[in-house]
Amino acid sequence: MTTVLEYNGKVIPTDKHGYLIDFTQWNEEMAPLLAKSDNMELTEAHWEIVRFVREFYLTYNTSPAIRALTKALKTKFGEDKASSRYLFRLFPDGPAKQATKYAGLPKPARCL
Amino acid sequence: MTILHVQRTSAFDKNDFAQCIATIQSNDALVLIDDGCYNLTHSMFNTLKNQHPDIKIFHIDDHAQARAVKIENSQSQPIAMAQLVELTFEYDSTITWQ
Amino acid sequence: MRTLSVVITTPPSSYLTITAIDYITHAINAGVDVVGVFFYQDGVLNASANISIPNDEYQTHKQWQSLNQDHGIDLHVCITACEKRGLSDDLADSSSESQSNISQYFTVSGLGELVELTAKADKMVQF
Amino acid sequence: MLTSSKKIAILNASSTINEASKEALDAALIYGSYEQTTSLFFQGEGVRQLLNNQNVEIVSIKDYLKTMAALEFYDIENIYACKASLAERGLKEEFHLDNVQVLNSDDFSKALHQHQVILRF
Repeated sequence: MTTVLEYNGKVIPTDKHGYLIDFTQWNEEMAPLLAKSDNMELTEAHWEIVRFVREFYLTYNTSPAIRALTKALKTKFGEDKASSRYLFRLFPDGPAKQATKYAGLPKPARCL
Repeated sequence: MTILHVQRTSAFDKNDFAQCIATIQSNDALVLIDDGCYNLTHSMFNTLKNQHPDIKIFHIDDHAQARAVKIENSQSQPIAMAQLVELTFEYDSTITWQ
Repeated sequence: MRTLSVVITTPPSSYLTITAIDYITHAINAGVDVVGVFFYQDGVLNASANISIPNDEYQTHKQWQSLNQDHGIDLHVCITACEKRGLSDDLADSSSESQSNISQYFTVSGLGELVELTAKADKMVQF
Repeated sequence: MLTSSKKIAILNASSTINEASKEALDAALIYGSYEQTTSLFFQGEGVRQLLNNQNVEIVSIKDYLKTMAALEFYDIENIYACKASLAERGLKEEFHLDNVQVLNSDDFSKALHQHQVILRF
């Protein structure tokens, strides 16, 4: 796993786990690059969650814990996409951990 | 339900005791521990007694002695730490005011 | 059997922590099953592996060690609260020789453990 | 999932400009995310956490007050404020949340007495 993110010939600072230091530096083109460092390819299904998590963070200044994420998703996308099984299938290392990373957000607190 | 109020700060120093008194109900109990023992000589202690004449009040004897706080046993019942453990289980919940 | 869990938010340098240890010890002596102690806020500082207290003062850290070693009490620290205060079990990249500066007698946990301890014990008391 | 019927109360007594108030919120969120029945109580200086028009970012504090609006996703619906604490401080009931229940001391206390576990930060 690399912890260096290069974008447009510039190095975007990341922490040792590969998360952006400054979430305001993120744009949508960086998401596939961040995913690539985990050997992940983003499908439209991934994108839905990544965008949703980013939006949640911008609104509430926190990334949603998995149960809050599923509850919030239910309102927007309905029951099918609001199960933790669905989310873990998309993000096997943990939806909270992975989706926040590709969305350019800080690493969620380890204890949450 | 009943609450055991564990008061750990002095009203001469902090505001916690005032909130404790505002929250306490007649079936609850108050235990003064640590600097909470100083409240035995605070005017708010009388306020509490007036509001809830029959409320159970305890203090940890060692903690009061350590601070040279002298109390009439009619004001508050001296207990040891072992009894605080027992009290914890006699009430439904505990609030620690610190 | 009566069960109890305890939340500690005071640092090792505070005399209030002595009272907490005294209370836990009396609970054990009374046959109460202390299912765990959870350290939060400045309470996590109790988990530092580098505490040294002059010999003629109360040995807070040694008392925690004894509660863990001699009485099998689980001591859980919130890792997020730890890391904010310079305590970590992940010091691989730092200049520190050891991987961790958290005492071996403490268990690295998260707030989820607080929820578990709340659910598991008859009573939860905060110090 | 944990099976516990205990009701949890987080009693907030710290002002906004105090890290204890953020850590109290973190604790509430975690209880909520484990689907424990959780209520928030604001008393004493704690009532300041509810006031609108605060901007803690001016003094470089992360605006965790915004996070309180997400409490509904954690099924935390009961948010109580002590009326006497507000009055004592000359504060109006103008909050950044719209579901705050302002209670007089006796009702505030009675609501608190419904909970088996009370943590105060």
